[in-house]
Formats: sequence, structure tokens, C-alpha cells
Amino acid sequence: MTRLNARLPYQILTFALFAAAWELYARARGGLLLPGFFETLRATGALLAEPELWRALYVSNQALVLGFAIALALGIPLGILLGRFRTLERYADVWLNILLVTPMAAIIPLLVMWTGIGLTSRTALVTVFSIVMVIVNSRAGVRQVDPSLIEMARSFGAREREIFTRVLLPGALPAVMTGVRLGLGRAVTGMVIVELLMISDGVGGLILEYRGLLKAPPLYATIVIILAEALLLISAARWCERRLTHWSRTTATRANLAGSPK
Amino acid sequence: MIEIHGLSKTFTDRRGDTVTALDDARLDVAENEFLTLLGPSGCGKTTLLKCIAGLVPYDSGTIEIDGRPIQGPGPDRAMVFQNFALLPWASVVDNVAFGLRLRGVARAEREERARELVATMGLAGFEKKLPGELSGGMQQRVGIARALAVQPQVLLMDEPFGAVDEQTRRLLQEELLALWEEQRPTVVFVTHSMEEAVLLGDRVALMSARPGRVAELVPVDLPRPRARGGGPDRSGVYAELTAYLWDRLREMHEEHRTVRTGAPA
Amino acid sequence: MIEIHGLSKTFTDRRGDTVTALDDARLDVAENEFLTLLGPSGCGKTTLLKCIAGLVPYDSGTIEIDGRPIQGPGPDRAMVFQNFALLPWASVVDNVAFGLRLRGVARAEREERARELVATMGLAGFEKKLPGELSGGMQQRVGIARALAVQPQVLLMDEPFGAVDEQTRRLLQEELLALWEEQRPTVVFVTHSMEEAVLLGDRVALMSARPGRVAELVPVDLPRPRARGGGPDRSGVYAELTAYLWDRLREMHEEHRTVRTGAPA
Amino acid sequence: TDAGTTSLPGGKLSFTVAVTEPDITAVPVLAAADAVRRQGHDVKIVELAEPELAIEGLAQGDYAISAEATGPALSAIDQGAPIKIIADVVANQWAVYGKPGTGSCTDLRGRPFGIFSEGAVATAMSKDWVRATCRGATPDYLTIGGSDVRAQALAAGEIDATPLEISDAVALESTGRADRVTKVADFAKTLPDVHPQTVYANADFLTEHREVSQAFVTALVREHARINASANHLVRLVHRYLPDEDPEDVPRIAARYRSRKLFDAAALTPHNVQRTIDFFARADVIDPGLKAKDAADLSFVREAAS
Amino acid sequence: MSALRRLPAAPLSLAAGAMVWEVIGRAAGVSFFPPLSTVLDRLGEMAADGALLASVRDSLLNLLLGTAISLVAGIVIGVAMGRSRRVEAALGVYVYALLTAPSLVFAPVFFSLFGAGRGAVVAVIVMYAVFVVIVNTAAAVQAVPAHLEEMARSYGAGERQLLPRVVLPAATPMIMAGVRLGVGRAVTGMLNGEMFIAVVGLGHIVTEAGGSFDSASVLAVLLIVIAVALVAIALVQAADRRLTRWVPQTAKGAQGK
Ligand SMILES: Nc1ncnc2c1ncn2[C@@H]1O[C@H](COP(=O)(O)OP(=O)(O)OP(=O)(O)O)[C@@H](O)[C@H]1O
Ligand SMILES: Nc1ncnc2c1ncn2[C@@H]1O[C@H](COP(=O)(O)OP(=O)(O)OP(=O)(O)O)[C@@H](O)[C@H]1O
Ligand SMILES: [Mg+2]
Ligand SMILES: [Mg+2]
Repeated sequence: MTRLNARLPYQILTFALFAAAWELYARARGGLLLPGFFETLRATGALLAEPELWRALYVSNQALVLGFAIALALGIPLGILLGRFRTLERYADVWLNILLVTPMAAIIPLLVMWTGIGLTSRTALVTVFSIVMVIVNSRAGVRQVDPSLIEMARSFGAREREIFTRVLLPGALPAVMTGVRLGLGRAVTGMVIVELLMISDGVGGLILEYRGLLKAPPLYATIVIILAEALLLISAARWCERRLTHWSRTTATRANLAGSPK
Repeated sequence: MIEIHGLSKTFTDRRGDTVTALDDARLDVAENEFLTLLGPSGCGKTTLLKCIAGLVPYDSGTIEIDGRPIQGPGPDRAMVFQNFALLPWASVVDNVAFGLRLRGVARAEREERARELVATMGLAGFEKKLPGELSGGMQQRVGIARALAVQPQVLLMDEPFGAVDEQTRRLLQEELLALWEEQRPTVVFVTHSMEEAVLLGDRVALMSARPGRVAELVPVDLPRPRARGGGPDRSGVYAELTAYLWDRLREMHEEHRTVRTGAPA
Repeated sequence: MIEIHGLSKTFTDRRGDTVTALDDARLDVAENEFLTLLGPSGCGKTTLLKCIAGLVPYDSGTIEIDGRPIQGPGPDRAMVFQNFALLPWASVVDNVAFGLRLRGVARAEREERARELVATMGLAGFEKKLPGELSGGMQQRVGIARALAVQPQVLLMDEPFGAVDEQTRRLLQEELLALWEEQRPTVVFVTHSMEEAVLLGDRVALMSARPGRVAELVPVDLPRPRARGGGPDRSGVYAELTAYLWDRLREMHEEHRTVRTGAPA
Repeated sequence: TDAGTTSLPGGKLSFTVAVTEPDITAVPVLAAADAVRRQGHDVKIVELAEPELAIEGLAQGDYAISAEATGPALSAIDQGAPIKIIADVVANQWAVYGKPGTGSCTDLRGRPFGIFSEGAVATAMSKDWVRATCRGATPDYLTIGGSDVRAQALAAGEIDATPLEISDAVALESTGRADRVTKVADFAKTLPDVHPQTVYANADFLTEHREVSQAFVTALVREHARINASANHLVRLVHRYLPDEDPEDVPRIAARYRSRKLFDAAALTPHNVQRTIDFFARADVIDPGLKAKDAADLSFVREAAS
Repeated sequence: MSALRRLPAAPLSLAAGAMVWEVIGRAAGVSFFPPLSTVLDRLGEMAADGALLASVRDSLLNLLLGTAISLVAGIVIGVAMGRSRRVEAALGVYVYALLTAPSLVFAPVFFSLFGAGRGAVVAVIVMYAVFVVIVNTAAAVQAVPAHLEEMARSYGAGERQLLPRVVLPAATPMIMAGVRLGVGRAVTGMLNGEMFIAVVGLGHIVTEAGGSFDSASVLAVLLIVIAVALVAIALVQAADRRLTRWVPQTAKGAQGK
């Protein structure tokens, strides 16, 4: 509770600054596509009452949930494998880099040809968008695991599979969770992009519609709602992370504790 | 039972320099023997133990247990690590039960055994703490309990009582001896305390540094149980043996100091 | 010169349980005194040292040095850590020179001083190695050298010789005493060896566990230099004092064991 | 006053023409800009990714003239932006293509029908056509951004029908898939008065720089006339301004545009502008009530034609 | 295994991939997936033209600018967020919001702020790259072992000394993971920035070709982009290896390399 209270003033301060900067800029320079802060706020409220929005969110989130679940199920084990096996990593690395840098917008038509138009290709795109973050961070996490723990586990007869589940996975978890947060961000992006460029169901369709009609306030309201959802998901991931990796705080604490009695 | 012949191990560091930790070392440990291992810091004791545990690939030589060359780590051996090597995310009980869990012991059973050992180590009440919440000596005891929990045939202990106070050390020594007499594992026990080496060992192996090998094996022909009840050596029974070890080690130490004035070989 | 009054420190773990490490502890250390600190494992020795170092915020009480309450860590104090706390990416020399570097000592000078201390610690030839390439005892000596390098007024040493062999320990004890006599820092030295406590200390502080506080201060009225030249205590000069400490600590230990049968307070 | 427009010595002008992902229909506009440049003015061309960005720039005065979809321009005008429609880019070139055997709208009942987003002109025209001819039977609309993706989806059988532009249709043919699609409806016939792509300009620019504006429109009308005289002119323009276009397709596309007389910048009249406005109002893109004289300034095309 | 270990992995792996591409491309015979040889031919034609080179040069300049800004800003903000609860409280929401936001939807904002020139493209690159670097740096800084920090503070290290001497070195492995992700994202941002506001450079070629179903050209540009990215990432990894040589090996098969 005290932590929450300590953070609140800063959050309020920056939010006020942010809102003021937005509003002032929009008034000075805003045009058809840049609504003011308060306009957007009003439009957000109005949009939240629209059943159309909730339908769109429902449609979009199907792909998000499925795609991200697949990214986690594949990405975490793969990242750990790559962190553990040098030879494998050396061969796979270049493909990982390619996956990371390929502009997905360009491969969307390919994907459509391959998986058709529908949930499958939207899901696939969300996965492709987010999986790299999960893999790269899981791998970095494995690198941070103290090798003497692996030695210890081996001395107790742990096989490779058990080293994975009992040592590497928990040890890499803080970094993996960072990857999950990054991946979640990318997954939401993927969910929207695929709809903007390809299958404009769901919230991407709303964005296209409002943009096409030059309705800036609801356009930004949609974006605000998408971002709010993403922040919610990331907070949930944070919450899980805190529960799963409380141990890392016994070995890693923050600055500003030292000194005289409090 | 453990037979080591011509064991050599050279480490190459990131700049390509080499350090020879073990050089043509040989050592035989009999079945059920309690062997203590003394030697200057950095002479290769930990390396030797890890080789026996099957954790460190060595360059040449053989290590056989019961006549079979070792193939990596095995369930017959367990090691207590000098740096404890506790899982920072697991509670005391879970750390102690780690080896049991790997061997597929059911949850209830392994928790019970772990709790017993935790109490034996004087850590009752700390079962749910994380390693980061324990003092150094407490952490070390968790590492010991973990190795004892799996009841190995060969117990490899790397300075297991280095971080605990003398009183606790005495208690733990007694517990260890009691366990050894009951289960009769073969023990290789690294220590820096000559008194401890004599108190516990059937034989004391003295290791020299560079070349890292076993220079001398000193039998300890004292009746067991020895000096039960603790207290410092007020009677002087072991003083002679301890003094001998001291002199031998000092000789080796001085040789080593003069040898070592260059870069490490 | 160090005055500690009513010092209390309670840790709260992740599940909200509390462990009282220090409870109304008091201790005065005179200027230039060499104080050794003995106590059961987990009684709060490390916590006390970290409080003096200004690293751990305490709940109540005061710590004054030369009459001024401490405000976090200061350049007047240096600590040798029980778990070494070496920087894994820095070479031996860079680790030893770490404190000097923070104080802005020029590169050439700090390297020279570090190299000297590395040699004193018996680590010549290992200057460029990384901590991961050293044995446990070697790492510990790097940690000691780092603290000595900054020539602090107050030297806080947490079981500094726990991982080195007896011969090296004797040598290091001698080096430490020589340094102490030359520079006259105030030393608080945690150890588990009663012999060492008596050999080094002007006074021995005995700590009890739960409540963690200094239970007794035992003056060591023996002339210095003491027992130079090493070797075990063959003459029996210190035996009496050591025996007294042993008995006191065992009493405390037993009390503690009976008290502790519940959960930690 | 105009940030993007500055006067040069000698009565000449420096201004910007914004185009959105220029395709074959935009090359006459580029050629007209070049013609104005030859008169000594400094004409900059920017290529933007979305028509909305061009409109925004026009409304801000950063750009003087732009040419693309009419819908966003009308939206902006409806919201009070200082923009006026001044000429036509291309007449209604959209048509619905469907799987072979798709004869009429009723065949599409409940079938996947690819549309662009809500609010886009092709979507509006498709829905208008469905309303007018299907008598209550509606297809299953599937929103697919990007006309290339939609064309591919049609060819691959993912959807049963979709509206396409001529260039998309020709590109589809040249990939050897033409036999798999058939034209179901031609919006040029069902909605001849709707002009989905027009040239529009910043209103202040038009009043302050009438001569330059007129020069531009006149040049555009002339380019269109030359294309209608010979499709080869269009091919040459494409070659000059869009060198990366597939050289095999261009002559065929050009021929089709010419034969159907789609290029006529002066084709705008108060009547068909009003019909276009009414169409967009019907489709909910703008509110009803906008008048042609407020949305368009047809004096330039009149002047150019005379 | 040991034979595999000695071969140059990346080229081999790429060659294998290229072969698979060629075979599938030929076997499938579909327009949207031409074989590699066709794509390379097209690349050759485009290169001979000369305009491609100018585009690439321009794009690279944008990339360089954008990446430099992203890395500097990302590491500075990341460290500040990792070290201070206040900064984290103040900025955390925005970082995560912007990390999540599809940069595409901000095209109008960039357009308004920077116009349609280089500024907007560089802004898109920064938008793509900077947040990954921030998040990873902050997480890395928070995971620095407390006992090292404690040690340094006992030697009188203030925040100014803690950072370069303890926090940054200890956090380097994770920061470098973030930098690598960031550089990769920057390359994507480079192309997308040239596609979503002002259509220039390589983005122009892709847009054009994509609009006319010219898969070979699209893929040819992608090849260039990927090549640029692989070089950039190889540089990052070389730096990573130099900076993190000390990290004890958790990986198998790392010994005696
Ligand atoms: N991973 C490694 N890389 C390089 N050198 C190493 C490595 N591990 C150990 N060494 C070197 O091998 C030698 C023997 O080390 P070892 O840990 O076996 O000593 P030890 O006898 O256990 O010493 P201590 O009593 O101090 O623990 C030392 O000189 C050490 O520097
Ligand atoms: N970070 C922490 N969180 C929770 N409890 C802690 C923490 N640090 C220490 N403790 C508890 O405080 C008590 C004292 O610990 P401390 O490390 O001071 O003991 P010590 O006297 O140094 O023991 P040893 O001789 O074993 O090193 C112990 O019971 C320990 O469990
Ligand atoms: Mg060792
Ligand atoms: Mg301690």
C-alpha cells in the first residue's frame, strides 16, 4: 500500500504534464487527424458504450490470445534450448535475426496465400510478431543462470530435461518475464497491424473506418482503448512475475535503502 | 572402491593461459572408508572432488568406482559444494528435497525426510525461508542436508563445515559420524582443519599444489567412536598427529611458495 | 570510537514473517582496538557488521563513530564480505584496486598497490585471472586484499579466513597483525575459530542468538606480538582462554537450541 | 501565409503537390505538375502513404494540391477544412469481380464478399449495389485492407467476390488467373455520376494563386486529352513517372482506360458533384446537406475546357 | 557434434535456407513465392539501375541516426527507470503503452510533428527500437545482484560511480539482448517508416512492387533489408562478445572453442 501511495504522485504529475502537452499541441497545431486530449477522452467514453467496440475487441482478442499462447508455448522452450546448446544456437541464430528484422507488413500477402483469410492467419501473425522477443530474452535469461547450479543438479543425477525444468526455467524466469512483457506488446501490435493491412475485422477495422472518415476523436479513442487493454495485460504479466520471481528480490534489491534508521 | 590413476586436468582460461590443477594424481579410497583431504588453497581439492562426481571432464587418467570407469554423474554419488550452490528460488525444504525429487521420491515422503534433516542441521523453523534470507552458516547446512538426503554410496564433501561456528561444527561432525556408522557410505571430505581431518578420517590424504596430486596418505589409527561429546582437544590425544600434519603441510606450503614465484604453470 | 546503543534489526521476509537478527544490541569498540566477534551461526554477526558499514538500515538504536552518527557507508570504513562479493567481470588486480579506483587513485599507483597486496596474499601469477577461474580460498583472499588496499580507519572483516587452509591462514593472520600494528585501524573481526579470536583480539565479543546481542566481552590480556611463527598451540598458553570461550559458547548454544524449538521469533 | 507555398522572385511560385502511392491514374497529375514547372514555378512532389495524410497537409496549408480518393476530401470539407475539389482524376473505374459462374448479386447470398474498410468508396458502392439489386439477400462481408491482398484472396478462392480497380484486374489477369474470375457488376454503369477520385486543393491557395491553379488544371485537361487521343501517351507517361511498373501490363491497362474514356478532368459538373456528395452522404461518410458549390470550385475546369 | 561446431555456422545455415527456398520456389511455381534465383536476378537488375544504391544509402543514413538515438535514449531512460522507483512510476506507463502501440497508427502524429521528410522516418525508427531497449535495460538493471551493489557502496561508491563500475557491467548481458532486439526493430522501422508516411527509398520500391503483385521485387528489397540487419546485428554481437567475455558459461558445448 505504501508503495502504491509513493508512486501515485509521480504518476499523476506525469499524466497531467502529458495531458497538458497533448491538449496544447493539438490546439496549436492539430488538424483533422490530431484531436485534443479532452475531445479524445469524451470520445473514449462514448465509444465504450458502443456494442460495436466490444464486438471488435472480442474478434481481435481471439487472435491475440491464441497467437500469444502459441508464442509462449514455443518461444520459452526454444529460447532455453538455444541458451543451453551452443551448436544449435549457432545455426539457428541467423534465422532468429531474420525473423526479428523481417518487416511483417511485407510478408502478410504470403501468409494469406498460405493460411487463408481468417483466424488462422491472424493468429499466425500474432505469433510471428511476438515470438522473437520471448525467445531472445529466454535465451539471455539462461545465460544468467549460475553455472554452478547446473553442476549441482547434474551431481544429483538430473537429466537434461530436469535441468531445464528445475534449474534453467526458474533461474531464467525474471528475464523470461521481461520477454513476455515485450512479447505481449508486440502481440498487440501484431493483432492491430494484421487488421490494418489485411483482415480488417475487429479493432483494426475500426481504426481504418475512423481514419477513412477523418473522425479523429473516435480514431484516437480506439487507440487509447487498445493501449489500455495492453497495459492491463502487461500489468497482469507483472503481477504474475512478482508472484513467480519473488526470490530474485532477496538477492536483488533497489537503491535508496541505505543509511540511517528509517 | 574408488580408484584414481594418473588423473590430470588443465584449465584454459579466456586468454588461453593454462593452469594445471591436477597432474598425474592417484588415490584409492576403500569401500566404506572415511577419507579426509587436506591441502593448500588452490591445490586442486575441489577439482578432484568434481572429477570424482563426474562433473568436470578431465584430460587423462581414469576414475573407477567398484571397477567401472565413471560416466558422468551418477545416483551413487552426492556432493556438498564449497559455494553451497543453493537454488535461490527454492525454500529450505525444497532445496534439501531437490535430490530426492530428481529421484522421483513422492512429495509427502521427500518433504518428511527433508524436514527431519533440516531439524538435524539445527534449522527447525526455517523450512520455508529462501536461501537469500539465511546467514552464511545456515546456507551451508542446507547444502549438507541436501546431499545427506539422497543417502548416496559415495559422499563428496567440499569444506562442508567452513562457515559454521565451532559448536555447531561439533554437533554436525557427530551427526555425520553417526550417519556414516549407520549407512556406511564412502566419504571423501575436504577440510582445512587438521583437527577435523584427524577426528573424522580413517586416513588423511595430503595434497600438494603444482603439481596437484596426493603427496601422502596418513592413516589415523584411533579407535572409534572418537572424542564424542565435543570440546577442544584438552587431553592432547590427537596433538601429535595434528602436529605431524601441520609440519608436513608447512613444508609443502613453503616448497610451493618458492616454486610459485613465477606465473602459474 | 565505535559506539553502538540499543541496535535492533528485524527482517521481514516475503511472506510477512519476521526474524529478529539484532535486538537492543550494544557494543563499544575503542580506537585502534582489534575486536574479535564470536557467536553461533545465524546470531546476527553479519548483520551487525553491515549495520556498522552503513549498508543495512536498522530499526532503532544508534551507531556512532568518533561521536558522529553514521550516515550510510563512508570512506573511513571497509568491509571484507563473508560471500566475497567479487565483481565477476574484473580481473584479480582490478577487483583488488576497486576501492582505490572509487577513491580516484591514479591508475599506475592503484595497480602497483594492488599487485603488492595480491603478492602478499600469495596470489602472485594470478593477477589477470577472473574470479570464476580461482579456487574458493583464492577468491576469499582477493576480497581481503581489496579491503586492505584502501587503508581504512575501521576494518570490518566477516569470517575472512574461513575458506583458506591453516598454513595460509597463519600467514594471513601474521600479515594482518603486521598491518594492524603499522596502520592501527580499528578492526572488528568475525570468526568461528576461538583460537583465532584469542590470537588476534584485544577483546573477544561473544554474541548470543535470539535475542541477537553481545552477551559478553572477554579481554585478552596477552602480550603482543603473539605466537608469531605459527604452529598449533603446543605450549598451551591460550588453552585456558579458549576453553572458557568454548564453555560460554556451548552454554549459549544450548540455551539457543532449547529456545529455538518453535518457529524463529 | 501558407507555410508550404512561397513566392519566388519574378512572380513565380514554390508549392507542393502531394500524391498518395501514385499508380497509373496519377501520372497525368504528375505530368501536369511538370507542365507547371516548365512555366518557371518550383513544384515539389511528395509521395504519401495514406490519402488522409495528404488531406491533413492540404488543410494545414503545407500542400497546395493533391489528388486521390474523394471520400476523405469530402469528410474534411464537411468538417470545415479549407479544401475545394477542382477537377477529376479518373471516372468510376470500379467493378465487382467474382468467381466464375457468379452471375448476379443473388448468387452471393451468404458468400464471403471482400470489402475494404467501412467508409471507403468501393465499400460504399458495393453496399449500394447490393441494396439496389439483391432484394434483401446480403453476402457475408469480409473486410480486407489492401486491394492486392483482396485480389489475391479472390484468385485463391478465399472469397467469392470483391470490387477491384482496372489496374488490379489487369494485374490479376497477367498472373494467369483471369480465367478464374468474372466481372459481376460495373459501377461505371450503376453509378456513373459518382467520381471516386478527384483533384482537390487548399482553398486559400486557389484564391491567392488563381493563375497557377488554372495553369495546373489546364495542363491536366490537356494531358487527359492527349491520352484519349492515343493510349501510347499514357504508356510514355507511366514509363517516365513509374519506371518500376511491369512493362507488359501497362499498354493493356492504358488501352482499357482509353477505350472507356475514363480520363476526363473536366467531366465534373455541379450535377455530378452533387450526386457524388449525395452518394457519400447516403453511405454515411458525411452528413447530408453539403452543397456542391461549397465543396467544389469548377471554374478552373470550365475555363480550361473553353 | 564436434565437427559441426567447427564449421562457420551462419553461412552454412543461410546456404541451407537458400537451397530450401530455391527448391520450394521452383516446385510451387506460384507467383507470390518466386525461387531465390529469380529474386537475385531482379536484385541484379535493380542494382544495375543505380537508383537502388541511392535509396539504400539514404535508408542507411536514416537507420544510423535512428539507431543511435534509440540506443542512447533507451539506455539512459532504461537505467533511470531501473534505478529509481520514481522515474519508473513516472514513465513506466508511457513506455509500455508506446511499446505496445502499433507505430503505424501514429503516422498522423509524426506527420504533424515532423512533416513528411527524414525527421518522420527517423522518428518511426526510434519509435520501433527505443522501447525494447528501455524495457530490457530497466529489467537488467533491476536484476543486478544486491551483494555487489552493497559491496561497492561499502567502498563509498555513490550513484555516479555505481553505474559505470557495477550496475552497467553486471547488467550488460541483458542490456545487450535488448540492444540486439532494438537494432533489429530499427531495421524494420526503417522500411516501415519509408512505407507509412512519406513513400521514399526502399519503402517506395516495396510499395510499388507490392501494389503490382511483383513478389520478386518485394523479396529482393527484403533481401537487402535483411542483409543490412544481419550486418548490424553481427556488429552488436561482436560488441556483446567483447563486453561479456567474463560471463561464466551456462551453455553446453562452449568449452574449448
Ligand atoms: N574454471 C576454472 N578456470 C580456470 N582455472 C580454474 C578453474 N577452476 C579452478 N581453476 C584453477 O585450478 C586450481 C585448483 O582449483 P581448486 O578449486 O580445485 O582448488 P582447491 O584446492 O579447491 O582450493 P581451495 O581450498 O581454495 O578451495 C586453482 O589454481 C584455480 O585457479
Ligand atoms: N535478507 C534477509 N532476509 C531475512 N532474514 C535475514 C536476512 N539476512 C539475515 N537474515 C536473518 O537474520 C539472522 C542473522 O543473520 P546473519 O547473517 O547476521 O547471521 P551471522 O551471525 O552472520 O551467521 P553466520 O555465522 O552463519 O554467517 C538469521 O537468522 C537470518 O536468517
Ligand atoms: Mg575448493
Ligand atoms: Mg555471517
